[in-house]
Amino acid sequence: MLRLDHLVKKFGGLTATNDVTLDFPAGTLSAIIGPNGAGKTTLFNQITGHLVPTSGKIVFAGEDITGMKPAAIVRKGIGRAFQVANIFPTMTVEEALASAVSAHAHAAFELSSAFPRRDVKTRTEELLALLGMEPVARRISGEISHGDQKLLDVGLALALDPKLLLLDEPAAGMGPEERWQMMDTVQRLWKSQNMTLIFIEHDIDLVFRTAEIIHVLRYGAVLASGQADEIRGNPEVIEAYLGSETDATEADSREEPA
Amino acid sequence: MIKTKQADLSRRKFLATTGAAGVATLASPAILRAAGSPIKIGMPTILSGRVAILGETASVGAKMAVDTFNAAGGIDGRMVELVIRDSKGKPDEAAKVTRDLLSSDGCALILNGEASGGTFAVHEVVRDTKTYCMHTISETSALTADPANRAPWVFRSARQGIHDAISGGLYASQLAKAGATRWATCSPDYAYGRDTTAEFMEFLAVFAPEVELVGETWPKIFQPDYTENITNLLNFAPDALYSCLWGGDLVAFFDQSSLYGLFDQFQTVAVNMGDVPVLEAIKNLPSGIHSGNRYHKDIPDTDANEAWNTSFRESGQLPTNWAWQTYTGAQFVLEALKETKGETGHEKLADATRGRTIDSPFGVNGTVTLREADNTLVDYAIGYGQTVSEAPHMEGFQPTGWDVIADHEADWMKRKNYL
Amino acid sequence: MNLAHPFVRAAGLALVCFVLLIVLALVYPGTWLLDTLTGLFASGLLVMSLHLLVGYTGLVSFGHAAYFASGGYIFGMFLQTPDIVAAFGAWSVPVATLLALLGTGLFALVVGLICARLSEIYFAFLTLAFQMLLVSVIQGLVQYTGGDQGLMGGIPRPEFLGLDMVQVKDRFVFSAFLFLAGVLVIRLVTLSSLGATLRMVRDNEVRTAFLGVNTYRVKVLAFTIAGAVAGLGGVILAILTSAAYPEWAGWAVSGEAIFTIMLGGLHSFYGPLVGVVVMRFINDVTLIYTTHTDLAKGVAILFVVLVLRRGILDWIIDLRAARRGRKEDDNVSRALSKAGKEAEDAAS
Amino acid sequence: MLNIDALMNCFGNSACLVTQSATGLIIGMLLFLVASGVTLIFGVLHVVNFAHGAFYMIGAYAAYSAYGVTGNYYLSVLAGAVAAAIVGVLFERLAISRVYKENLLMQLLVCYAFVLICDDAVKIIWGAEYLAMGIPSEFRVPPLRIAGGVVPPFYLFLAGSALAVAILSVILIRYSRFGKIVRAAAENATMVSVLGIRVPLYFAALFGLGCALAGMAGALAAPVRSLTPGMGLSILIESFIVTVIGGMGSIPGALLAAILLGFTRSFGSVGFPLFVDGAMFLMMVVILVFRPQGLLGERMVR
Repeated sequence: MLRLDHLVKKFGGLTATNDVTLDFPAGTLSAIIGPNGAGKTTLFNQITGHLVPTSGKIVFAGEDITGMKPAAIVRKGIGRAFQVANIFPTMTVEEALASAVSAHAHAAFELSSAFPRRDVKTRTEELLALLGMEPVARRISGEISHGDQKLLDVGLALALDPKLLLLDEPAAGMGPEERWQMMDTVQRLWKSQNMTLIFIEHDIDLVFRTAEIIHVLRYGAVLASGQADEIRGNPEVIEAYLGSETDATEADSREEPA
Repeated sequence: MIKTKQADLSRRKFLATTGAAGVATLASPAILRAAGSPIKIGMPTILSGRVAILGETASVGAKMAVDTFNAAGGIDGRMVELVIRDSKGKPDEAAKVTRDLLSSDGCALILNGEASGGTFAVHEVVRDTKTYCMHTISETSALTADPANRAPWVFRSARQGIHDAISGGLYASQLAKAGATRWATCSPDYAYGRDTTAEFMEFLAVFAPEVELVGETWPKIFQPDYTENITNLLNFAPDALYSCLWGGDLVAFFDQSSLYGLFDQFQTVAVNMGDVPVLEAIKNLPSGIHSGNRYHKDIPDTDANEAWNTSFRESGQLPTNWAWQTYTGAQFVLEALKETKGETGHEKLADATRGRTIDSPFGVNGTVTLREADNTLVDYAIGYGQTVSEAPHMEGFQPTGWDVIADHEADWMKRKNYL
Repeated sequence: MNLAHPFVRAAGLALVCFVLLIVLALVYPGTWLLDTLTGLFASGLLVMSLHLLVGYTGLVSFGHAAYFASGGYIFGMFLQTPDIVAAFGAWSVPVATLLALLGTGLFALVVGLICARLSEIYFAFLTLAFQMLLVSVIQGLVQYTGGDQGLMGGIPRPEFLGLDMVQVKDRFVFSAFLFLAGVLVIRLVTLSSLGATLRMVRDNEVRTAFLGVNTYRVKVLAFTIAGAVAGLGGVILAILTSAAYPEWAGWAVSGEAIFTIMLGGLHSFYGPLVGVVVMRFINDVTLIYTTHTDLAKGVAILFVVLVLRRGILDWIIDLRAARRGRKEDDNVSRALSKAGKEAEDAAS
Repeated sequence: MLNIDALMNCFGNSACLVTQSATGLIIGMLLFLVASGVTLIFGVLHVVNFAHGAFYMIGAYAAYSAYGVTGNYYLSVLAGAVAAAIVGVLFERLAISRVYKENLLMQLLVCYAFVLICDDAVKIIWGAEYLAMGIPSEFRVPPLRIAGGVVPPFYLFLAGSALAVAILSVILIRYSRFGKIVRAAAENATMVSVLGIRVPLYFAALFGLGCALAGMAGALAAPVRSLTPGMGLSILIESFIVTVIGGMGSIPGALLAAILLGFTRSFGSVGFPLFVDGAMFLMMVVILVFRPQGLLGERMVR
C-alpha cells in the first residue's frame, strides 16, 4: 500500500530522516516507535506532503506521491490524526464530523444543499456510532475531554474513508487507563474499516499489544523491523531503546488491564 | 425663539428615537403647524474640523436674522426656529444630515450653510425631495450658472466664483501689466478649488493676454503638510502666485510658506485671505498679499455695515464671509415666508423669492438682489485690496462695478454654452 | 415543498418580512421611519456581508467599504450614462442593480485572489490598502466619478414595474427587497455545506486543508460573495441619496462596520443587525444631549470590548443559556433532595 | 497625469534637486519618528497601535498649550512628548493591556474607541476649530541657500531632532538594561517575572515610549501645521504605510521606508502630482503582495 524508498530529509546540517526504506502492506496495522527526536513525526509529515523529502520516493498504491500538496495527498486516500488534537474548537462534535464528511463528499463548496446533506448526515451518524461518541455529539469540540478530542481528531481523518490512516501518538497526553482504551478503539477501527493503519507511539507496551508489525527508528534511520517477538528479542533495540527507557518488568505487569 | 442646538434637538429627536417614535413623529408636523407652531428651518453647516470657525459664524449670522425677525413679531405672531446640524464638511454627511433634518426633525425648508463640497450633496437632496433651499456658502459658479444644475426652487445668497474671478482678473491684470507675467497656482484639489482657479486664470488671460501659466500644484483639502507644494512653487519660479486655499488650510499654508520666504520672492493673490479670523490667525501676517474682500467692516463703508459689524461682534465671534452670506440668505428666506404667510410649499416660496431685492448692509448701493435669471445673488460689494500686518488688515481697496461684471459674465456664459 | 428544510424556512421568513414591510409602507403615513429604515438596510447589508468574512470565515477585512462604494458607483455611473438609460428604458434600474452586484463581485474576486494569500494582519493591511487605492482612484478620475464631490447631478432612476425611486414608499419597498435578498443570500450560504466549510476555515485552517479542502479557494469565494452583497448595500444607499461619494469607501466606514458587528454580536447571525440599530440609536440619542457622538460611541465600544467582552446579542444568548443551565441545575438538585427525602421517609 | 519632462528637468537642475531632496528628507524624518513608535510597539509587544495618530495629536495640542504658557518652543516639545507618554501609559494600563492576548479585532476596536474619545476630548478642551501656534521667533529667519536650493533652518532642526530621538530610542531598546528586560519579557513574560521584575510596568513604559515619539513628532510640527481634532489620521495612515513597507518591527526598515515615502511625495509632486497618494498605496500593495514581511522585516508571514 505504502512504500518509502531511500527517503532522506535534511534540515541544514541535521539529517532528520536518514535513508529510510519501509514497506507497509495493505491491510496491516503497523507501528513506528523510537525515542524523542528519532524522526517519527518528520516521517509522517513527508508522507502527508507537509515536508518535501530531500531525496527518495514515496509510493502510495503504486503511485509516486513525492512532493504533492497535502490536500492532493488527502484526496488520494491518506488520512491523518495529529499528536496534539487538531480539531475545530467552536463546532460541535457532530458538526465537525459532518463538515469533514461533507468535504470528503465533494460538498465543501456546495451552495445548493443545506448542511448537512442527507447522505452526509447518515455517514456522520455511522461515524459517531463507530467512535462511540454519541453521548458527546452535541457538545462543543473545544469543551469535551482531552481523550474525546483525540478521538474526534481520529474521527475527522476517518471521515475521509482513507485507505491509509496515519495516527501520530493517538494516546498521547492521556492517563494509563485511557491509553489502553484508546488503543483498543484504534484496533477495533482498523479491523472494522478494512484499511491500512500506521501509528506512532513511544510507549513500547502499547505498541507490542496493538501492532502487527513494528518499525523502530533511531536518529532518523531504521534500526529494526519485524513482529513484536522479533523486536522484543532484538539486542540492538533492547540496548538502544528498551533498556534505557522502560523497565521490562514494569511493562509486563501493565499488560493486565484491558 | 432661538434655542440652543441641544435643547432644540432634544424633544424632536427624543420622540424620533424612543419606542413609539414612528407614529408620534409622523403625525406631529401637521399637528404643530395647525397649532401655529414655529416653522422650522434646517441648517446643515460645518461645526467641526479646520473650518469649524466659519460654520460657527455662519450659525451666528443666521441666528441674528431669525432673532430680529421673531422679535419683530414673526409671521403674524408665528415664530421661526432654526435647527442647526454639523455636516462635518463631508458631502455624504451633509446629504445625510439634510435628509434627517427634513424627515426626522420636521424642517420644512433648508438654509444650507455647507461649503461647496457638501453643497452639491445638499443640492441633490433638495432637488430630489422638492424642498425649498437657500445655499449661502458655496461660491462654485456651476451651481447656479450651469442650467443642468438649476432647480427653480433653489437659490444662492453667496458670492459667485465667476464674479470674484472677473473682479480678481481685472485687478491682477494690473500686476501683469507691471511685469508679473509668469503665474503659478496652488489651490485645493476639489471642485471649488479647481473651478475657481480655472475661472480666475481665464479672466486674467482676458484682461492680460501676455500672462503665462508656468505651473500648478494641487494640495488635498485639509492636507496637513504643504512642503512639497511649496518647494514645487519655488521650482516654478513664477512672478506671481494665485491661491484659493481657505480657512485653516490657508493659515497652515502661510505659516509653512513663510519658512521658505515664499512671499519675498513673488506677488501673491490669495482670494480668501480677506476673512478677518484668517488674517488674525496667521501669526506673522506678511504685508502686500492681494486678496478679495470677504467680509470687511469698511467695504462698503456705510453706517449700516458698521452697525451690523458691531452687533455681530456682540456674539463674541468675528464676522466672516460666511456670516454675512448666511445672514443675507436667512433674510431672503424670512421675507419670502412672510409673503407666503408661512406656507412652505417649494413653488410658492420660490415664487416669493425669485428676483427679490432687499435692503442690505453689504450691497454696493444699500440693496442686494436675487437675480431672476439664475437665482443667484448680485449687487454685493466686491473688489480687491492688499493685506497689512496691523488691524484692520486691509488697504488700497478697489471695488469692481456690477456693470463690468455683468458684461463679462454674459460673455463667459456664452463661452460655456450656459445660455 | 418541505417546510422543515432550512432553505425553505429561511426563504419563507424573508418573504414574511417582505410582506410585513410592504404593509408598513402602505399604512405608515409619513416618511421618517421609511427613510431611516432604508438607510439601515444599506448599512445592514454592509455589516451582514462583512460578518460573513469576520464572523464566519475568520477573515478580518479592514477594507470592506470598498465594495460598498463600488456597488453605489457602478449603479450610479451606469444610470448617469444617457445612452444606456435610453437603451434599457424601464429596465435600467434593475439592470444597473444587477450590474453593480456582478461588477462588485468581480472586483472583490480580483482583490480576494490577491489578499487571500496572506494571513491575519497582513490580510487586514492589504484589504485596507486596496480600499485606500480605490479612494484615490475615485478622487483622481474626476471626469468620470466627480472626484471628491461624488457623482453630481443626481442619478436618474427611471420608473420600473410601477415603482418610482423618487417616492419614499416605492424606494423603501425596492430597498427592502434588495436588503432581504442580500440577507437571504448570506443566510443560505451560512446554512449550506459551504457555510460549514467557512466555519472550518475560521476554526482551524490547517486542519481544513488536511481534509482535502483548498482553503485558499474557500477564502476567495467568501470574499467574493461578501463583496457582491456589500455592493448591493451601496446600491440601496445610491438609490436613497441619488448620489455616491468617495467617503463611502473610506476607512471610517469600514471601521464602523467592524465595530457594529462586535457591538451586535460576533457569534450570532443577526447580531450585526442588532448592532446597526443600536449604533443608530446611540447616534441619535446622544445627539439629543451633545454633539459629541464620537465620545459616546468610543465609550460604548470600550464597554462592549472590555466589560461585556462580546456583542449584545451574544451576551443575551449566553445569559439565557446560563439561566437555563441554572434552571436545569435547580431541577437536578430539587430531584436529588426529593429523592433524599423519600429515602429518609422510607428509612423511618 | 505623468510629467516626465518636469521630473527630468528637476533632476538636471541643482536648485530643484537640492530643494526636493531636502523636502523628501524633511517629510521622511517626521514620518520616521511617528512610524518608529508604531514599529517599536509592534516589534516588542506585538500590538498594532491603531491609536498612534491620537498621540501625535495629543503631543501637538499639549505643545500648543505649553507654548502659550512658557513661550519656549523646546519646553513645549518636551511637554508634548511627556503628555503623550502619560496618556499612552494610562491607555496601555487601562485598556490595551487587557486585550494583549485577544485577537487583532479586539485590539483594533480598543484603539478605534480611544481615537474617537480623544478626538472629542480635544474638541471639548481646545475647541473644534483650528488653532495655529505660530513659528517660534528664533526660527523666523530667511531660509538657507544650498547650491541654489532652499532649506529652512526650522525644518533642519525638525528633521535633525526627529532622527536623533528615534535613533536614541532604538539604542535604548537595544542596549540598555530597560531594553533588554522588555525584550526578554516579550519573549517569555513568565520567566522574567519569576526574576522579580514587574513585567506589566515595563510593558507600559515601552508603550509610553512609543507614544512619546508620536507626541514629540506632533509637538515638533505644531508651529507649522494648523491643529484640529482628528489631525492624527493622515499621519497615522502614512506611518502605517511606512511600517508595512519597511517591515513590521524593523526600525531600520522604517527609516528606509520613511525616506522612500518622503521622496515619493517630494518628487512625485513634480512628476505625477495627482497620483502621489495613489502611488503610496500602490507601493504598499506591491510590498504586501510580493514581500509581505516588508523590505527589512524578518518575520515569516505565511
